[in-house]
Amino acid sequence: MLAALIILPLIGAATCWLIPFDRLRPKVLSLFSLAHFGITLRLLIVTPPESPGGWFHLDALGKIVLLSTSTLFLVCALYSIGYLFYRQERSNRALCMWLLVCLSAASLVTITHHLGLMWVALETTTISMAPLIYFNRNARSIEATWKYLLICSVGVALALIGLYFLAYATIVARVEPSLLLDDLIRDAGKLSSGWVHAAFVFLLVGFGTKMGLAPLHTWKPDAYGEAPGLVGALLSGGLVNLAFLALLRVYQLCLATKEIVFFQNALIVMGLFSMVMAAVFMARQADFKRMLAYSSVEHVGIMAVALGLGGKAIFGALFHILANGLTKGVLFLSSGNIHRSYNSKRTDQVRGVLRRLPWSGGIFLAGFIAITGSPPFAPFISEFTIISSAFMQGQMLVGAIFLLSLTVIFIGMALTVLPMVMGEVPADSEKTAYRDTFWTVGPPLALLLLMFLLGVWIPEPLMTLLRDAAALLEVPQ
Amino acid sequence: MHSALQGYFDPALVALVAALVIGCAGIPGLFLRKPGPGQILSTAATILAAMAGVPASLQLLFSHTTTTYLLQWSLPFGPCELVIDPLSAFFLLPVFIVAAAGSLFAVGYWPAAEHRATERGLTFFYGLLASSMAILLMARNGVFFLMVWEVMALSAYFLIVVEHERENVRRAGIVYLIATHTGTLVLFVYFSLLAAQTGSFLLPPVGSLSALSPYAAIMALAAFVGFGAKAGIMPFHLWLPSAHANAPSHVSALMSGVILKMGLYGIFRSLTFFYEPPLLWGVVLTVCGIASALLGITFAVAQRDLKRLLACSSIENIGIITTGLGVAMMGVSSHNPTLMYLGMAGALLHILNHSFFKPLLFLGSGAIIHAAGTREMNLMGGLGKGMPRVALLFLIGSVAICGIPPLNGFVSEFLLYLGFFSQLKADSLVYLVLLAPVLALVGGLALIAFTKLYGSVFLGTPRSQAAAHPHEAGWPMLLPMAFLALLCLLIGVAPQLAMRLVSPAIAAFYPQPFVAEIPAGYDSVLGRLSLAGILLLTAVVLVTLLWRWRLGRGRVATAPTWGCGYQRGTARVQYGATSFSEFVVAVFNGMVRQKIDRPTLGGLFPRSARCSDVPTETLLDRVIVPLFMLVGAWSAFLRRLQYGLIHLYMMYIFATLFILMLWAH
Amino acid sequence: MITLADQLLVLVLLINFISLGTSRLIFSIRAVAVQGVILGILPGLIHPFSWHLVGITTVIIAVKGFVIPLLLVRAVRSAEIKREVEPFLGYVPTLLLGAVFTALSFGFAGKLPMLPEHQNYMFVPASIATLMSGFLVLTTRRKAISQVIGYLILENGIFIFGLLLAEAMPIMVEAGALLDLLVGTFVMGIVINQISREFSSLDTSRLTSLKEE
Amino acid sequence: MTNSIIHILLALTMPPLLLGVIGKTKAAFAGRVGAPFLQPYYDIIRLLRKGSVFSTTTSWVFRAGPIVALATTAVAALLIPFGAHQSPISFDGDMILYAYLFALGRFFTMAAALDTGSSFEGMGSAREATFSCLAEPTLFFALITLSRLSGSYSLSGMLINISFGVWLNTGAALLLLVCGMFIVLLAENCRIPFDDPNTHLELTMIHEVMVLDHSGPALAIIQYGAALKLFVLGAFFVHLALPYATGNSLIDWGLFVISMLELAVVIGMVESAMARLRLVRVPQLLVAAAILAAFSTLLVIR
Repeated sequence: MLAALIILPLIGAATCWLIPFDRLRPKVLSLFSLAHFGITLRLLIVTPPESPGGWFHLDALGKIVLLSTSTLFLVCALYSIGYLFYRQERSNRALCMWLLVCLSAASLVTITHHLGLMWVALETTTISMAPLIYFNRNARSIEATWKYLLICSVGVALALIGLYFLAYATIVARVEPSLLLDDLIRDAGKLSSGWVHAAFVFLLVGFGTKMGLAPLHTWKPDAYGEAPGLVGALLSGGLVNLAFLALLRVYQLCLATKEIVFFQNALIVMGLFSMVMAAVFMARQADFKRMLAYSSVEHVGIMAVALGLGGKAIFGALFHILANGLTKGVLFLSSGNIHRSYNSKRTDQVRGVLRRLPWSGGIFLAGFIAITGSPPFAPFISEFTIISSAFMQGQMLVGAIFLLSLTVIFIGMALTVLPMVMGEVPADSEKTAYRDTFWTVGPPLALLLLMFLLGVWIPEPLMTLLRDAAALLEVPQ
Repeated sequence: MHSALQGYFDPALVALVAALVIGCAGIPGLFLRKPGPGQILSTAATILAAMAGVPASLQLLFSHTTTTYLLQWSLPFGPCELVIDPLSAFFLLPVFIVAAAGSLFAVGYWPAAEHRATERGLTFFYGLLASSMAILLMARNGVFFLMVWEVMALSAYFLIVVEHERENVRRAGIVYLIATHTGTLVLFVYFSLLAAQTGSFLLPPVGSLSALSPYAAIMALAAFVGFGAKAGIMPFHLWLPSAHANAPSHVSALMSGVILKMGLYGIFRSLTFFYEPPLLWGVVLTVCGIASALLGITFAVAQRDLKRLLACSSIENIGIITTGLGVAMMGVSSHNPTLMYLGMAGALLHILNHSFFKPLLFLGSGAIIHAAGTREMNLMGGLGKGMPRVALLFLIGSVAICGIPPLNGFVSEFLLYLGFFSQLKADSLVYLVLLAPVLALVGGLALIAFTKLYGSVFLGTPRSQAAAHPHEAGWPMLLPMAFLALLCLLIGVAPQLAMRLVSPAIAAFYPQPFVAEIPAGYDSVLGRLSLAGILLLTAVVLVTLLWRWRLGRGRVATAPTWGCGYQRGTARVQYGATSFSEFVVAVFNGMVRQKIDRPTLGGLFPRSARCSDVPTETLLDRVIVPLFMLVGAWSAFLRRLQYGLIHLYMMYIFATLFILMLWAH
Repeated sequence: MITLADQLLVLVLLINFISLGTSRLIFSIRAVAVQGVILGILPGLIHPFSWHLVGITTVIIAVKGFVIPLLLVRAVRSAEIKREVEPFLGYVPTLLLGAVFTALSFGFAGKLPMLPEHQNYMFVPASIATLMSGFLVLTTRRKAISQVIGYLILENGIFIFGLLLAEAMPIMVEAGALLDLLVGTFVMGIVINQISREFSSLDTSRLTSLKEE
Repeated sequence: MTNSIIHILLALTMPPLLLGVIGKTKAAFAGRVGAPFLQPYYDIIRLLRKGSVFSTTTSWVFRAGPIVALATTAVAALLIPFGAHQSPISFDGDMILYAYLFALGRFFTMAAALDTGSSFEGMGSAREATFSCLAEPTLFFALITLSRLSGSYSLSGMLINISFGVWLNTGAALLLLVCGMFIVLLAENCRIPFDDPNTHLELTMIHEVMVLDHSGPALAIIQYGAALKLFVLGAFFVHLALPYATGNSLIDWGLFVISMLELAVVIGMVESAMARLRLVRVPQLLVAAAILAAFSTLLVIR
């Protein structure tokens, strides 16, 4: 079962590579993503046994990330049917193939408990995304790709040396050298704090770079801005969560080694810094895709702060994995439609979207309302949980900075989004072939409805899943 | 009749169902292909629901019952209770009445046939807004409260921007949205702290929290800011005038008549949680309240836009209510039942009154705009001849809002005055009485504002072609206005009845038995008041009879107005809205600013020139917007960080690594 | 043996300084190639003989010593660039910084506990120093090529540390090393070619159109 | 009961006499014989016989103006105590009703003026609105002071309470109050120095210009209403300035009538002694009155 998660997408990638017809590939893509989604659901219901040696083990944390990633992939795959119909000028072979490779690697990240293997998988996702960012084949996209690749590779390399430190710590401590999470947690007490500290710092910076915590976020706006809408969705909704999962693993380790306080403080500081940075850069943002990128920076900041706060906020962080990831999907996919229709990302040219594209515009507007934490959408639940636990824990200052940056961000986004969607279409705006169709509007709409549903009603199984996951991250008294 | 109802079904359930029905009323219209039926359907449903909901809430009010339902939800914020107590029931009344009136008005004012594009959404969000307000009054779980609160705020936003092709509508919408969302974030803090105190998100029962705990002050402040931003109390009123002015009129009626009250409800409800509130709370409320009243009405006097004037006068009325509440809180903290009772009664009754005459006036303004095609009062005039019924109803509304006997506005202000004076004998809080002259000044200014409004709109001769041929509003527009006017007259002539409504709500604050016997004393006073009102009406009738009798004797001729010797007087030389208020605005210059441009006339035969006075929103234009600009410029400096140089980015990573290393070791 | 390994490590450090100090791209590419060869030899010196070891050694020497340099040299040739013109930071300051960081890394390594058998090697300081020099190159140079070189040096630093673990968890180390090589060579190589086709130069200071005004 | 009847009779019959007395006084000061004391009665009766002319631009609001104005003043007359006698209607807080009744009358008077569409009448109502709004606080400060002194919340209580004893105790406060209230009395009744009832230049008028278009019975009603207003406010003022009272009911009625006539004479003297103020000065004078009254309040409540 677990193996299927990895292998199936690879088969799909191979088929996409072999198929000669551009029209057919998106459907193949959707087919395999659908199968992957099915397997995911099956795995969520019947938990597979831990593999011998404990290399593969789908625990609650993995389940949450796997669920969000697989859902997002499915939606993006379906969207690609409609989207690529408007991008027939160039072959989509690379796109479909690398998407599936990325899916496979992503699943691997979620199910493995071997940090080394997880690192390899993460690196694979990084590489496999590079050609997708370069999909548009122009100067800007090559620049974006270059920055993305260089910065993320450096980050991942730092993560690697962090892992080496960890491994060496086990050797020094004369315990059985291993990078299996469970072994490490078992022997955590014996490891020498010097190496462990160094390891945590390098891992935080490494995975933080991949996740896009400020000031390591610098690749994000470029990559998100230049990549096609659905790639942006996958980057901000999928890969971010994978990196966050890696951080969660490190967090588990910290809990075991009792070095948690330093790690938590570091997380809070970097998280708040990310939110403030996002607030600064979102004000008067002239490019709505870049704005979304900064919003993604903001939300990884939120997740980091929540992780740092611990307690009830953990639940918020875990729920935010789903809420943020899927809402980002809504925003990026609809913004992709808007981009197609106006053939511009500049907010001074994109006006009156509700007039020209009632559906995409409405979805974009609703997504904006959702991502800024307004009920009745899912992000409200996670964000409110985090804020309230900040204040309940008496962390007034953290809560205050948190709320302040949320306010500024809301103002910034509102001043960008509302003029976009409202009003009349400027007379001189470019006429393009794009029209809202079922395949371009359906997927984001479905995600939006899902967000609304999760905002008012969390099904019991999901609730238990979240609780189990939170239990894994409890600070032991 | 209420006792008869009681036997059959549970009034609380009726109210709840009514609220839900109103919420769903707009949904069918979204799916119907033909534009008309959906609107009719939703209107019918809303009115029926209101007709069920009003008696239900009345019965809940009279029977002092508190009903609790437990909502099954799966969100991780503890149990979610829906509770209707007398306070909620009291606030439910305006929700049902105004919602029904507005939706009937919409049939004539925003007919689906003419507004195919917008009508569906408008109807839907209107219903959503009304029902969310009703549910809000029942919500007793902080998080659920917040969710309903935000649904209310957002649907109000979509109602405001329904005509978003117009620039100023968009601007009003953005300002409103930012204001309300900021307020909501402050409420996040409030409810979090509340939960931290009580240990659960359920709202605490009456008088269960100490007001002296270190967090209490922060909580009170957060509640005041968060709810005050919605109610439009003075420092937080910025969004209010433009939002109310630019929304469709029946929406403005609902917003001004009821949504503001939701903010006040939040403050009322929050104050019930604490026992022994410090005197300071009452003082703060009173000061902000009287300031809002005075400044709000001063702004209103200066306005030239019909609906802006009404919106500013909403600030004034909210201020009066807040003053009453503050006085009442002073009474609570100084253990002075009389003061508390009078303040609270005045505030609550004024809430009820304001939610009758303000919607009446806004609906009237809708009819006027329909007829004259503009909101600029300087272009109107003489509409009274074309639309006499609207003119009459509007006159009633204007007299009521000025707080003049024998209408309802006077009763609530009367109670407040009694409250101010009641401390004269006692030696504590005697300075409270100095509020009376200020309130009197406010009354005088209100008189100016509404004479100006009524005079420049309905009286005299038309000042523009647009206003030259007004048409009387249809019955769907007249009926709701007439109903509201009737309510105003009823409360004005029989204030004792109104007190029956108010007393149970007061009991929510101050559950001591005294609430039973204090009103008895004031009932007689109010009885005399109604007597005086009736006497006044009789006097009017008598004098009229005398006049008619003498008129019958002499001969009656008609002629043009005497021009005092000026033969070439045109409609343009009438005293317009701006010229009417120019004198008093000059007197109060500084409190209200105007962008005045006066032409300089040179030479023996100066060329034609224009002169204009435009009231400006001082705080918004001179303080807030520049502040944003400043922050933007400052952040522009930080934006250099993202300067596209990958080497810098590398350096950030390096630096982060380095700092963390130093921190770790 | 030990002394030899240490001397080689010293050589590695020297090469760091060379690549920090030189302005001619070809030269620094060659230097990095030599560094790669040395890293290939090192495992043979500290670990007992095994065919597995031979395999690793050959692969590493082949890739780090020959494949990558060839790729890079081709890129340089195709883009007709000889030398790194005005770097962001002059050569002398860069060298000084390199010296400082090397010293720092020795200090840092001193604070960390080691296995007795690794006690008298200078693996840790060398690896960290190399890492730092890699960072320095990345932050101070303009040309895309030199940034790839910087990345490679950084990788070498990591690899040196990996040697300590080579016997404990060989698979891990090899996987890491190979994956890095994959990134370092192929992907970046491809991208570099794309860049030189798109901009007809490898000057990354031209890649600054994406920024906040 | 008898007191109430006398009260109503006085209110019905006496007001125009005050106007007559004022006129006579002014005439005497000008060295003229002047019109007879009863002239105002003759005018009103004559007007009641005349026919009416209505402007074509007016609506029912115009006709309602004088009627409501008179009605409100009449009800106010029932609230105020004449002399040492309880007023027919008196309850806690009636002073507020008293104050707001005039507001109602003013609303309709101004509306009627605006209804004619004449620029002059609009101008007049604008001025009236501003001045009366500024006069409002003074009245309330007075009410506060009186209520504080008497401890009563009804006009009868607080006015009848004033006596020479009170003057001896709190003379300063009452003196300030008398000055303030006298200014308000003149302003509210449009006497010199605020307005000239019998000027003939519309540009300078305030109250008179608002009623330019009324004629016949309506004008009669207006004139009687104005007189009644003067009478009612005067009664209020007389309580402060000339608080004579003996125990005997009839004598007190006599004293009241006399003191009202004294008041009329004083007004006449002021009018003949002073000139009209420039319009821009009027608000300043009113604010000054408010300040005087405020001081008196502070004196008694501190």
